[in-house]
Amino acid sequence: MLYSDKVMDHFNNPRNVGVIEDADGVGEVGNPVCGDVMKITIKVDAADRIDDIKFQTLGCGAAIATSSIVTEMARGMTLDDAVSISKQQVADELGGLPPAKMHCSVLATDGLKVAVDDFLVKNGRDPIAGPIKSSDPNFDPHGDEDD
Amino acid sequence: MLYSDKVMDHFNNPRNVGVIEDADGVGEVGNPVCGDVMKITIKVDAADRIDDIKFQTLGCGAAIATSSIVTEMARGMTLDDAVSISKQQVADELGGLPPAKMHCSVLATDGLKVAVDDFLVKNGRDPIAGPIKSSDPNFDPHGDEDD
Amino acid sequence: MTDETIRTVYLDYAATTPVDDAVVEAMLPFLGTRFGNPNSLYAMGRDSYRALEEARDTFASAIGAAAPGEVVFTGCGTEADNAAVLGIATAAKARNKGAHIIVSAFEHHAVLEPAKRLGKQGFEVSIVRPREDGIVYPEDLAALVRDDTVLVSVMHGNNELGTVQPLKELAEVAHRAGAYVHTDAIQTLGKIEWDAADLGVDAASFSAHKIYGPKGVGALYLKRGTPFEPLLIGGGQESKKRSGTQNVAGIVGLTKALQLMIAERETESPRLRALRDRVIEGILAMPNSLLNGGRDVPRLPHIANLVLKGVEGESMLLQLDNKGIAVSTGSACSSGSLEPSHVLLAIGCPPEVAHGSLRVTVGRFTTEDDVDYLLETLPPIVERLRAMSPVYAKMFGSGA
Amino acid sequence: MTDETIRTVYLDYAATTPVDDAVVEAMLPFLGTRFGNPNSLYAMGRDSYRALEEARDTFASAIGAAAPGEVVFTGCGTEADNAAVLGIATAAKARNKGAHIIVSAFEHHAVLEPAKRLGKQGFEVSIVRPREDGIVYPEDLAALVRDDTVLVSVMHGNNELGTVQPLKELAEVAHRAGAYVHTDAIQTLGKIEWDAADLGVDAASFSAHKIYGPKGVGALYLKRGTPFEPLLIGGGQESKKRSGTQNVAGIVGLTKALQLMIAERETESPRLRALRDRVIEGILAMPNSLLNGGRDVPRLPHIANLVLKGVEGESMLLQLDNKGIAVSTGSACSSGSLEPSHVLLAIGCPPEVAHGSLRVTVGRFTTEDDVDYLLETLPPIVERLRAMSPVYAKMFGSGA
Ligand SMILES: Cc1ncc(COP(=O)(O)O)c(C=O)c1O
Ligand SMILES: Cc1ncc(COP(=O)(O)O)c(C=O)c1O
Repeated sequence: MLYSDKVMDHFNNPRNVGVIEDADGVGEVGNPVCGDVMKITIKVDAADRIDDIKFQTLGCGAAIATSSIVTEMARGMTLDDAVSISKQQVADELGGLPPAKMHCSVLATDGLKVAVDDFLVKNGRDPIAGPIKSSDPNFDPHGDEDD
Repeated sequence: MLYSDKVMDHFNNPRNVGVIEDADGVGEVGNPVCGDVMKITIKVDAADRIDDIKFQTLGCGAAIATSSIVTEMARGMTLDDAVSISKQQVADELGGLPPAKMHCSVLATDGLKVAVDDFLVKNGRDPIAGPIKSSDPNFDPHGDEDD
Repeated sequence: MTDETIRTVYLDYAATTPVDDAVVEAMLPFLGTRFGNPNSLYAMGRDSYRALEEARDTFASAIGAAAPGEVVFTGCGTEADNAAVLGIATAAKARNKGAHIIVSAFEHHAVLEPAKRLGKQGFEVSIVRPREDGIVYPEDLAALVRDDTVLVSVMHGNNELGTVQPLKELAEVAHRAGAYVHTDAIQTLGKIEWDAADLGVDAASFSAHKIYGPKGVGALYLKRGTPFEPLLIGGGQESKKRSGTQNVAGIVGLTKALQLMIAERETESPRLRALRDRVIEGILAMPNSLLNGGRDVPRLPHIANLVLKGVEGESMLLQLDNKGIAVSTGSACSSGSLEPSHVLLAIGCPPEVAHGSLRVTVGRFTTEDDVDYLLETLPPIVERLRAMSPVYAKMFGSGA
Repeated sequence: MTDETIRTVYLDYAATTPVDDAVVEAMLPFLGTRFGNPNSLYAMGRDSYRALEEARDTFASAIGAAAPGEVVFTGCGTEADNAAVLGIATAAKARNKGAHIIVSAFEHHAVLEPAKRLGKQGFEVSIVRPREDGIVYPEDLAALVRDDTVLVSVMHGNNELGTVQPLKELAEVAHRAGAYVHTDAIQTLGKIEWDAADLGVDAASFSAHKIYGPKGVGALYLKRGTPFEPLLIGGGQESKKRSGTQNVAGIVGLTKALQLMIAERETESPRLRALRDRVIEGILAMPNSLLNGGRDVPRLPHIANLVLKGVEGESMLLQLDNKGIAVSTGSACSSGSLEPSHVLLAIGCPPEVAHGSLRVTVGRFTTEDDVDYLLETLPPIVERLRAMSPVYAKMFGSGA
């Protein structure tokens, strides 16, 4: 199993690490029992665009790299575009992921979706991503490979 | 599988090869189908001792070596002693034989026994070795390993 | 970039070892002019045959076998494990001895998978659990053995924890029930004393590449009289116990490697223990760390397994790799499987803790400097990863 | 004495080959500094992993596989044969495809023994006989295939006779019946063209030590989608198809060896054919000799199998050995078994004739001089042995 150079770059130099203290939306997905937990905090501007985004991740190389790249991809996107980022897009953007690691990219996109919905719901609007299984603390991301 | 030096010596320089033309007794045992045929010819003196002995053998290294050593062992023996040479004695005399080759030493002692009985019967006396299975052309020496 | 570091510190000797120069030296003639097939009758074949049988003699007496014929050379440790578990159980069942086997929960997969396969083939499989200290207790085994138990397989030295099992006592328990005993001794061979007669086992597996020998060669000790159905079948080599043209160079290498291990053991063993303990002390001095397996149980000299709580093993491993340090982890992500190490789970380590395990294994070329470099390099990495975790502070307090 | 001859003429290249210097050269780094376990995540592991996967790529394209993942490296040719026959049949049966297999009568024991084992495990086993010319005819196979046939295993080039089977046609017959096709290509690889896609087989076995590579490494081609239950199980290496730490040095050696074979084939093949034919002509010029297998059927360039009637093969072999010549025989006595070569019996050679067989196989380092030395040395040996035989004159006339 080999990580691409781009995965290693994002793993070694993760972008946008941290927590936005006065975040507009927060998404936390995953479960320490599974070894992967990811938290995304976002600021949203008046035009429903992601203005700032940060992440924290407990997880393997792929989990950290996918978190990092998803924050780069999402920055400046509309909320609609952000929730439609697919796990395949994340993997492609990283120059591919080993098959056993594909589930990590789900976690990254899920975290973003939960953060967007959190913002929308807090502001009395309807969620657009819908319920995200991996935000349930009892959810096992590995059980759901073909998600 | 390794042959002892003594086996190789008897294989490379077999003693007493040939046929005694005016033999007193002839023993032929084995079967070309099995790959081993052995013929022993003997001259017997007035004191029932083996005076001269020669062999011909079609067979593997062990078959030739056991034939050769048996002629050396038997020369000068009384007929009674000659028929009681055991396959183990032959093998021991050669410094041992590989287990898969033990049946070859049976053939050598059998050939000798048949030759002795041939002499006795031709001279109107009772055979002392008794019927030898390997002198039957349909006998398979390999079927009789613990003989 | 990550592959070009200033310093390389290899601390994964339990995964594999460099081939000792003297071992390569011993192998080379058999990759050169002495290439005959040991099963051929002519001089070149006999030359290889003699080399093979000399290796077998040497190996057999080094492991305390009663006769050279009790040693069967194989293509790897896995093959030896598979052949023993499948071969003994199947042959014993065919002799109507029963169809129940017992394996420990923290066996290598090379034992667990054949046990599972037997389970599908009409065997009943019981699992004996090691306790939290990493030891399989004879009384726990005694509670499981039955009249129809044909095989007990418990590894000698565990490859992740380094804990050494009370094999002699376990074998006695199994033998009282009439069962045969196999042990995976792949991590043990050469590192601590290994005497088949004294341990009383019926079968044991070994692998060359764990003792500075080449990859792709192993050995199976099979006590005379142990029922056995061969795994590899064909030309009938190895006294019909393992067909396939023998890897003469590899077998000579394995044997040379074992001789070197034994020759150096008296001085090397305490040296490795000291290095290992230095690793353990150093890491235990870090916040929220713990040692896996009991501290005071019998242990192999070269294996230390610790947990850095709140860290995921693979990231830790890759960050250490960036600094030229090679170690191993029982995290799920490192293995391509989705579960953390079954060994750590077997001794009761919760998954969220097991993900943070770090196995450091020292060997012939490890120095104190190497260990100190690890102990300098590790803390900032762990801090950085914990700082990046959304849950560390919540779960374990600020820690550092 | 017998081991110290003036001249050594190795004419048993079908038994094993010397490792080419360039192959040893290619292997040495992996017995040296590049010792990482290819399954480890850190730089040293990745380095080995890359070497392993490069070897797989090279090997896969050299044999015409559709993808590198169709190549599984094994511990020997026997393991590849065993894994294919047992693994495909068992997996196909589990998918309810049937429980009938067909193997040819002159397969290597590494195929015949697993077929026998399947026979004991509820499979029905049919044997397709080669004809006297040493060829398995598609129509003879067609007469045996059935709806429930799951596997047909027919070797490509026979190791004793050198006859090459019409694999493409045989595979078509098998595939029409829905059976999978395995072929033992251990003697063929590198010697004649080998293209998996063109031949249309589903699985094929290879062994390094027949092509100037090291002993103890082989490969299994397994076409994507072919049902397969692995033989060696454990850590899940080789995409779960063959567990056990890979013999990286050996695998690199195997691949290098294959590359060399292919590079030289265009010039080497006619050279070997000429040497082989010189052997055949020379021996056929001797009284009471015959060639085994048809003269005009497709043949491997390196194998000549003849009979010297009225001579026992082992004695002939040992006498030649005294003169430094290494050859092989199908006599019963040479093998430790009690039957002469099952291959010769399969093509209808009577046992009393088969005992006198002589297999001469040429290779990279064989010269015309070597062959001439054999042809000078052999006649007096045969004469002497015939003269010593109690039955030669009777059975075959005075002959010489
Ligand atoms: C046709 C054939 N199949 C199988 C084998 C077995 O290969 P290995 O000795 O590498 O196990 C051989 C050679 O011994 C062979 O010639
Ligand atoms: C305890 C144990 N058993 C079995 C194996 C498998 O050995 P190999 O990789 O030689 O097949 C290993 C090492 O990988 C091991 O440490």
